[in-house]
Amino acid sequence: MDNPSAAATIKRQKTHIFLRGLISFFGFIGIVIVFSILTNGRIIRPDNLSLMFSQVYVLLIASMGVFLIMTVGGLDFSQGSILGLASIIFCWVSNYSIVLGVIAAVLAGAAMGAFNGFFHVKFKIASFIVTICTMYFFRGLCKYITTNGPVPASTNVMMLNETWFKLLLTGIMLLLGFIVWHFTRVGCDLRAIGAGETAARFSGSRPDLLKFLVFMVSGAITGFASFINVIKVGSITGTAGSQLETQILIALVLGGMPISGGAKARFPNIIIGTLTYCVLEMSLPMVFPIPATQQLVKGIIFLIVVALTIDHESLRVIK
Amino acid sequence: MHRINIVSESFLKFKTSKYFGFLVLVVMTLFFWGFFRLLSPSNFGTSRLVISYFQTSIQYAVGGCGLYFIVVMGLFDFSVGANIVLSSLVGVLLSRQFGYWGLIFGCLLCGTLIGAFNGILYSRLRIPSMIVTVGLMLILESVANYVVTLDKSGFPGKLSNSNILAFGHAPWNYLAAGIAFLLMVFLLRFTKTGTYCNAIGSDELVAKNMGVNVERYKFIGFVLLHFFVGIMALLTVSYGRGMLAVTGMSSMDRNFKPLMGTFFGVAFKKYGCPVTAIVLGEFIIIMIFNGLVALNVPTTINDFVTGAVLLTIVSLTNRGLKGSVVK
Amino acid sequence: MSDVILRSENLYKHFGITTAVNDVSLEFEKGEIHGLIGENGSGKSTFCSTLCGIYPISSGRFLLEGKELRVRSQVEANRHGVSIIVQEMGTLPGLTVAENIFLGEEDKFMHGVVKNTGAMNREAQRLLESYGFKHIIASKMIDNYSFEDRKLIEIIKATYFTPKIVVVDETTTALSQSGREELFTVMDRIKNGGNTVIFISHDLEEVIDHTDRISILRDGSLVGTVKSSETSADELKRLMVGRELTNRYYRTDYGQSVSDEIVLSVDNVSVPGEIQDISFRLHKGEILGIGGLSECGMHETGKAIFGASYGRKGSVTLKGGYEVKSIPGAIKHSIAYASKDRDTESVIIANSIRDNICLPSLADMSNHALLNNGKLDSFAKKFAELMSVKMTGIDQYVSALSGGNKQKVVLSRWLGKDSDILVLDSPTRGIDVKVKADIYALMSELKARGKSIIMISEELQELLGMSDRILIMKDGRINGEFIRNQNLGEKDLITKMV
Amino acid sequence: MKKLLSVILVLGLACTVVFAAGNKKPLIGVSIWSSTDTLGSQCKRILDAAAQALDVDIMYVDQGHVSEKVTGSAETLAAAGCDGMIICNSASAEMNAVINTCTKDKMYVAQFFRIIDKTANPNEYQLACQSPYYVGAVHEGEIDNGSNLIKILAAKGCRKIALEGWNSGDATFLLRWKGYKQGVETWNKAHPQDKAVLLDPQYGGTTSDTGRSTAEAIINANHDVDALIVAGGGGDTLIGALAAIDSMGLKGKIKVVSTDFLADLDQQLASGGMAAESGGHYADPLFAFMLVYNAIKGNYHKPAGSFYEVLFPYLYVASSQDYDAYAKYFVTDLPYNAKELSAMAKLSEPDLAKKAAALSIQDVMQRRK
Repeated sequence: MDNPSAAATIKRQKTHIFLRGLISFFGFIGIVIVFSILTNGRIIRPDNLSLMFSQVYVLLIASMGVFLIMTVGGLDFSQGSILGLASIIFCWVSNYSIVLGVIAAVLAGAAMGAFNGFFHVKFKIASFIVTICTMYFFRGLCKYITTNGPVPASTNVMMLNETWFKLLLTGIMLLLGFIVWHFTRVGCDLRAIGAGETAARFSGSRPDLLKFLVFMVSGAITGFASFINVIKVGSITGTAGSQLETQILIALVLGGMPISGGAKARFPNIIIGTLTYCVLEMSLPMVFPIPATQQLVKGIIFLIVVALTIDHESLRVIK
Repeated sequence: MHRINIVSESFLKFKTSKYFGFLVLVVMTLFFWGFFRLLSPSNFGTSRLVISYFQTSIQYAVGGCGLYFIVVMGLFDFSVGANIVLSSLVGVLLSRQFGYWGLIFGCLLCGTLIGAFNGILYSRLRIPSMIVTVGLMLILESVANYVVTLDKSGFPGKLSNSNILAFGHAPWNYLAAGIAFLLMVFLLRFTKTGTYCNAIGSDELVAKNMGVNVERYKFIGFVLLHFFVGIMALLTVSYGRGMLAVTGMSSMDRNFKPLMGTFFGVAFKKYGCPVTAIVLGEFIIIMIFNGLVALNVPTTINDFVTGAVLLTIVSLTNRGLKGSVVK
Repeated sequence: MSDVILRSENLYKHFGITTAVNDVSLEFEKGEIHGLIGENGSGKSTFCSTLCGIYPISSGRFLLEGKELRVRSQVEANRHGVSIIVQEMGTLPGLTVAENIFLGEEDKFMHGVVKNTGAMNREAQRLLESYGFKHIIASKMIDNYSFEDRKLIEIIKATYFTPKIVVVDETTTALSQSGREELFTVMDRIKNGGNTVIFISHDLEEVIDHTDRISILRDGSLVGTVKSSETSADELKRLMVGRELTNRYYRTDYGQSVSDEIVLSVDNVSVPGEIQDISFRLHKGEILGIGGLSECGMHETGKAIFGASYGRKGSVTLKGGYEVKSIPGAIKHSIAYASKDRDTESVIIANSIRDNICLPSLADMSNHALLNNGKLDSFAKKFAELMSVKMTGIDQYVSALSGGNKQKVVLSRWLGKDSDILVLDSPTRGIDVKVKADIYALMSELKARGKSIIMISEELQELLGMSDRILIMKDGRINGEFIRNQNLGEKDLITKMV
Repeated sequence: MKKLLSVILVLGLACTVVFAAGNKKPLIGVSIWSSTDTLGSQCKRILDAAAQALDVDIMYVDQGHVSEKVTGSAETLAAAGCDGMIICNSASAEMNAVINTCTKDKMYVAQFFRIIDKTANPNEYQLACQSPYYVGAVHEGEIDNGSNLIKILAAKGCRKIALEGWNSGDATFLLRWKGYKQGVETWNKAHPQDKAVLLDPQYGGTTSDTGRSTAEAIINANHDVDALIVAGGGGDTLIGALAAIDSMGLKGKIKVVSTDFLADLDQQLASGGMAAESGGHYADPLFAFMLVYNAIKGNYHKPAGSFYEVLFPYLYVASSQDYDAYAKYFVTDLPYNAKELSAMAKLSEPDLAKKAAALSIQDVMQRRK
């Protein structure tokens, strides 16, 4: 209706959406400023940036996959295990050829993701239940394989441990992700499914198929991330990638990603989120010498950022 | 023809009764028992061993009961593991002065208080439970590390004094767990809480319209969850004779063992025997673990098998309907 | 026995611009069963919803035993002795039968915090048996019982506390014959207990047989009240209809022939439990109306044509010989569908107008799978403005729009897709007169452009006013067919509907 | 509520300014699996003492032996502007990235509890030799330690020996495991008529409850074991294992040896809960710390094409008397007091190595006389 009150609400909504787009960004800036002061500007010293980045790569790439899953309203707790297992497979194959290794890792990741997707879509089991099961499933394999010692990668892999190289790969992945998200119908479809699955179905998108694919793709992406992970680590133990899923969750939420997914999912959520997380990871130890304190502050900051940035409109029923 | 009808009729009647669910559970338990028993008759599943498996499993079952309240409402809580650690350490700390009373009330009280805290934060901040509890998990974990430093006994966080270990073995651990299970049954059957939690779970808005105070019962859900977690902490710390304060989210692993039991419980909800399902579910999982060791399979494969079994059971029981929207 | 228990005084209920209940003043007497009839959208359900606090009253008031009754929720209504049995499901799965019956009313079994479940189950069982539903066991999970049994349980939930007023809102449609008998005995018992039943139904015979008095509503206003013993189905039908057709915004052309080119043929389509063996043809440039009562299966028919229903049998074939099996297929071959349930099945509430309009056309607008967002914006803008959607911009969320504008978004989506066959389910439901007019105009224009439209509607004059041909459905089957002409009246349709 | 939280944040950050106060002291980072578990907290204790004695700032990063966190910790410390770091990595291959980070950021590094295996990881070894910033490694003779424990057990008449590790594939565990196997071999060579068997390891994690359930599983599966080796895991695993044996009423029947000292070891030894213990190695990081400290001070110039290697002795405790002494000088007190620590800092590398090798309960007794 065109009565003033409605118009007013519309206005409010518009400005609100606009602000929400930025608020997590402000959060990021705020945290950077606060910690540059607390660390006497150490964290923003140029030579520290490369160090900072080298922790971003894996998280950033893996987050892209989970971002897609969360957009359709799902969750994935098997990411860490997928990373571990894919890394192992990469290590094995890398002894023949690194390129083949990357391909194998991506395929393996895709397979594991497809496994999740299959159970989620075919049997209609909540994604977080499925992925908690598969988290154990994959982690078990991972530990079993490494029983008699870490799985080493081919030694030339370590040669690739160059900032520019990792930066390049991450950049490419980001660019690809951005293009797919913004310049294909995928972004539109996924947001629609997240916002209202039935309506999306009646508008011609295929929720089941897309959900399955999303899980598969995110697996593949994590598979690719495992390549960079191995570049940095060199050999894989049974614990490789533990808690990655939680880090991703925290990072994305910090980036302003609505946990219920839907139309408010924005690509920058990934970047802002992971950067915020890594800034915290890097600077907290500088400020607080004791790990316990570091974590306490991390927790408090996390809650505050979420409390300030969370968007209640989109959640009628808060689960 | 007619007789067949009667038979199928009565079978249907039976199929919907709670005894059916109970039967299925027992059969499943027997199946896994028999499976490993056959493979390694010498060193698996004798009565003595079964008892010891059961002893191990009850602590997780208690936690599973607690999680049931939250999970059935469609919420989740990641701070369970961290709370186990913190409550245990508080219990140990108090036990230095007040012996058993300190231990018991330390665990239970601390647990419950944290539950209330979670509940308040959840309903006040109106943040999805999954997120808010991740934040709390980080905080509780680190607080636990401070609590340890308060313990000047020289055995920080350890129940070194051998005359305070009663809850680590029969009969006291059975007693504590038994009380927890009975309490659970009581809550589900003989209070509004159980009913309302289920109602909220199946349709929050309808429940609201029927006059259920949703916010209030979500809060109660959190408190109950962490009260049970307190009991679990008591059992766990006595079982392991000490607790280790951790950092870096490693307490997360503690969330999942109880959760498995909860999955069983939710799966058998429609047969009206969730508690039995939780207890036997955890028992099955521990049995698998022991069975693998008995077969001299490295325990590293254990997670793999557990995951597979869980997935099978969940996909057999928790399926959604065609066209239903599942996130 | 003629002392009034409930009275409504000059009751109004507006939804936006539409007036659902228009100055209704009614009296209900103690110990009577009072029928409430009227065609779809005549406001009888809305009237009862305001009584039970499901909707707030716009103006006017209810007097219960002389005291003003203003309730905000069903629970409150129950407390005042007013209860309702609704059309759709009102029980919660995952709870036992007893828990469902006493949900929100446990207090009578509480000793402090302790709930005497035994007593509760026994009480529930006693009720079940006193109502004669012996086959239902109180302690069992409600999940184990059929839709019909759950309805019976609802009846108990609504009546066990001997309320003064019980509203039975189109419950019978969900029940089999035996179920109906059960319901009627319950109603009689309530009546004999000196309390009142308000009985809403489309089955006129049923209403005449089981009520003392019948009030007829039309377009939200009261037509009159008659004694059941002194009336007949035909008289009631006359009263229900007999409106001067306000057809200034309907089509005025008559007797012009429709091309006999068949664009869509539906053959023996069935959906388990919904529709049986539906067959018809749709011609080029034809507006085919499908009417009937809400539960007659016409809505499912629309879904079935669109390839959206599960477990569909039979075939839906297009001119080119393409068989519609899935929604994407249907859309690809230019079938459009606007659902009756607009908010969950048509528009994505929590999404922008832009995305909502572009979604079906994305495939067309992307070259080599690449989208040009500028193009999307202009596309969305173009059709939103073509339909003159009231919005601040295409980034606005649909949730902020009025029903009419939501429907406009849906239509502009399909205009953008330029579909040849439009399946419009209740296109003007809950929409104000002005937008209605726009939509009718659009339909005529589309027809002129040779598009074919299937209009599924519960509003008879809309069917009469717009369609070249009308199919009337009843109990999941096609029960009659009418060709457009002036002297075709609502009465003719209703005879086939009920 | 939000306001309240914000207040908390402000307070939290306010108190940080105290820490944040700029400083010119040398800063040494510690990358450790956990600074809070039994062994880890002991390490932290002695390192803090050393830092205080030498007026050095020290900071900790817990990496939980998760490979990517291990390599990450080096970067975090470098970013924090550490002049040097000591690290306990989980797999040798990680050192590649770590050393590169250190070289790039001119941060000295030394390993504790660990050394790069020349044969298994030649490249990392080479890298370590070449890098001017990789000072060296302090480690125990894990293999000898392993075979020693077996010797003790076998001597006590144990013939079926179960093995409980913590995480699969951990570098240290693999070495110790190798040691146990060697020990068994040598014994069986010597006594072909009554051979001893070593079961495959099961993994009990690093917490006491998992430790107990795993131990119970092992014993349930093999009721004829007469010895259990708890290879390590920081102490809690051992506590759990002992609890298991105790609750099964097998105390004393199953001999337990381990490489983690317990706070209540004396009772355990007295009551027969424990057969023998090697340990006391929590002072190991101290020497790594000294290496790095001197490297920063410029006192040490690492041998070209190689690096310092300090072999740290295990202390063996087999009786409660031994332990009382240990408790006196290692638990309630530290093996080195401030004076000795600052003196130690002035030693040359070879003397430092000697000092390390000399550490024993008796050694401390003499010094305390």
